[in-house]
Amino acid sequence: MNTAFEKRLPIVWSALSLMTLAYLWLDHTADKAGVRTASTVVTVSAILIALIKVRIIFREFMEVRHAPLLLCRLTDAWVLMMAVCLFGAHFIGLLRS
Amino acid sequence: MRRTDGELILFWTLPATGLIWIAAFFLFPGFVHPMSPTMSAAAVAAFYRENTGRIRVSMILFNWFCVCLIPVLMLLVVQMRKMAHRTPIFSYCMVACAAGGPAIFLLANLFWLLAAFRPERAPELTQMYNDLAWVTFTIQVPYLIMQSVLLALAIYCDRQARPVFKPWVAHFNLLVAAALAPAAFTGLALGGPMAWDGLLPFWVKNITIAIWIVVMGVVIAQTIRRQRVESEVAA
Amino acid sequence: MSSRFIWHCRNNPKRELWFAWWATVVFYNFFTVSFFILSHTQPPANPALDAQGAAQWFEKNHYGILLGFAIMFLVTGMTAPQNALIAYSMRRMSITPAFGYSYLVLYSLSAVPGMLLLCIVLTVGALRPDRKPELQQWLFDLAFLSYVGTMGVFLIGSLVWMLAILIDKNRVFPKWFGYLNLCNALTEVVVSPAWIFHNGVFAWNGLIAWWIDMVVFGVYTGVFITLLRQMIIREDFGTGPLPDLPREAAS
Amino acid sequence: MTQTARADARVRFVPGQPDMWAFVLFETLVFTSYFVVYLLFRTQHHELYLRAQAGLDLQIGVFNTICLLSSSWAVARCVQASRHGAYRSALTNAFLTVFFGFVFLVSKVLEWARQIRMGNGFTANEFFQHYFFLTSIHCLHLLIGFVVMGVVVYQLLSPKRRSQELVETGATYWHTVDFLWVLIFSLLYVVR
Repeated sequence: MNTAFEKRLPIVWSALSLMTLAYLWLDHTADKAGVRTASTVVTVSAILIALIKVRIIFREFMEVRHAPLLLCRLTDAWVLMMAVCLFGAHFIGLLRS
Repeated sequence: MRRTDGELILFWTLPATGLIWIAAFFLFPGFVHPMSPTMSAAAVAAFYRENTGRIRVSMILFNWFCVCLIPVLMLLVVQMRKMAHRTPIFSYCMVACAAGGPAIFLLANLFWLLAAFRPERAPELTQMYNDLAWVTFTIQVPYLIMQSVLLALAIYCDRQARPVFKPWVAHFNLLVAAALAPAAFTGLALGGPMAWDGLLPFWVKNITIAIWIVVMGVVIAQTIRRQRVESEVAA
Repeated sequence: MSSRFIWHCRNNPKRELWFAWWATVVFYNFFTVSFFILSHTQPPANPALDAQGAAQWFEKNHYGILLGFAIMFLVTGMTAPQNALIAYSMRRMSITPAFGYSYLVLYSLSAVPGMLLLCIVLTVGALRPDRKPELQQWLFDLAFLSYVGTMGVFLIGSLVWMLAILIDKNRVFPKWFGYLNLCNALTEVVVSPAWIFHNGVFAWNGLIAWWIDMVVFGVYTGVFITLLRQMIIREDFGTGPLPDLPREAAS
Repeated sequence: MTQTARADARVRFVPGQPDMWAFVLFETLVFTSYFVVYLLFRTQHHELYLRAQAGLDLQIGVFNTICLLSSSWAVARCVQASRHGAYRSALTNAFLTVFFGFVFLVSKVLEWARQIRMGNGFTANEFFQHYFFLTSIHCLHLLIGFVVMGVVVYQLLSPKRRSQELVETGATYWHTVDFLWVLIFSLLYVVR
């Protein structure tokens, strides 16, 4: 009776889980001979993937897709705000260190 | 039907409390000639060494009975509930204030007892406990000031043909609040009339509290008696 | 202007509520002046200071502490009308009076360890700048830790208010303010590492344990003062749902 | 069926109480500020953080994340089922949500115990201060989440209650716990 909805959720879950598993690969490739090294590429992609996941959770799980435009815009603005804050903190910190 | 049983018992605890307080007040050797903030650490330590027994007994007495004013304050709250108010705000405020004064005094009481617990310790430590006790004792006014102001406001707002308390009680309470206020500033001076043994923070404050208790006691007694007569006539 | 004020004092049916509201506003103004400007206890002093540093801190802020906290001793009673007003807001809800009384008792109790103890102890510290530095540091720690480290009463108090708002059917407060109470309650948890660390972001003057918490608390306080004002305007002294804000008052 | 029609007709509606969204956005702001502090301090002592971070097991983190994602999925199914009146299915999914949440909680506690045994306690170093702070404040949200799910189950149990709004509000809260963990996970375990 509610097939249109139900089908989306497993896909969303799989996508989110795959993105989570991608972290394993990301972490593995970043090690240089088993030693952890600082890496801006890993940092930026890790935060980026997390933010994309957050946006997917907002839109699909939390049903913002069907919400009034105001809420869509607000949640998008929040994701953007988090991106600015997190990247900003990282790069400003790097500049100052 | 208004339930008044026990009202008088609570009221008569007041003179008993008063007697105990007066006894404890005179028993504590630091009150009759209030200890000066300018006493040296050695003098303070010597004071606690020499008067240990009297300090302990008087402060234990205060520890037992300093909260005894609360039932009487609650009698005041009951009277406030009878006033012609739109909301119970004033009586709530009074309840909120009632515990504050005794709680602060208890704190001071603990510091005095601590100071007397090991009088042979380093004099600087005894002096610090003594400072803590006296400052706490002297600045215990915030809730007392608020109580008086509240009572005054509540009486002014009590607009009915026969108000619970007469207007002069309100004026009197405002006066009390004003007399208590200088004690808050005792930290600013170690000597002179504003020090904790000075005219305003010690004598004026404590005598005002005593007068307030006596006057409000009489006022409560008269009010209760009047209400009892009225309810007997009605019955 | 002044005649209108006197008229309201004598005849406004909500004068008791307005008195409590104005007492709240005036109290927070005194609080800000006393803590932020005069005594420099907000933002708090550095917990990493050694005994000498603590003694110097007392010396530097000598008059600020003594004057600032003298003002606090004078006006702390004004927290009572604030707590009474909030308790009243819960009495106006469709819930048991136990909520209002719980809040009243919790917050009346909180003022002594949560604020007055700091004022008393710092006054004692400032009173004798020549006291031994070790003792000054002891007073310093007692003051700040009692102030930031008194957590449970505010935590449970906020949760009581939250629960009251969420189950209330009289629309006294919007539900989102109920959830904001939860945010405020959580800050009391966040501050707990202040009992452990002498420096860093979790110390009592740290970025997380103090600054972020203070911003949340500031937002919360601003919001509840505004909402209490709206509640008084909407009050109809009934027992059913509170009416909406009248048009002219909202503009 | 009217609800399906409502959704199909693209009539836009806010899931649950709009008030909960205020909480979600505000709490996200607060957490963002924690993250900013963490990232700023991280770059100041980069070596220390990297060395300490090596003590964490990424696989546990991945497992945690998938647990919470599954619980989010379950609670989303619960909302849809209850919207269509399938309350039995909704209840099952609500219990599944709590189950996955519980698995997360247990694995988190085991991870904490392991770290403390390895000498990486709350006071060990700056990285672990942040690690324990962020994970435990998040866990506190999870515990509150159990209470919220309790309300959801209570609503679903009796035909007299069944407020769709409350179910959706609870779900919104639960998803918040989920996405906050997604952020915390990437910042604590993966970021270099």
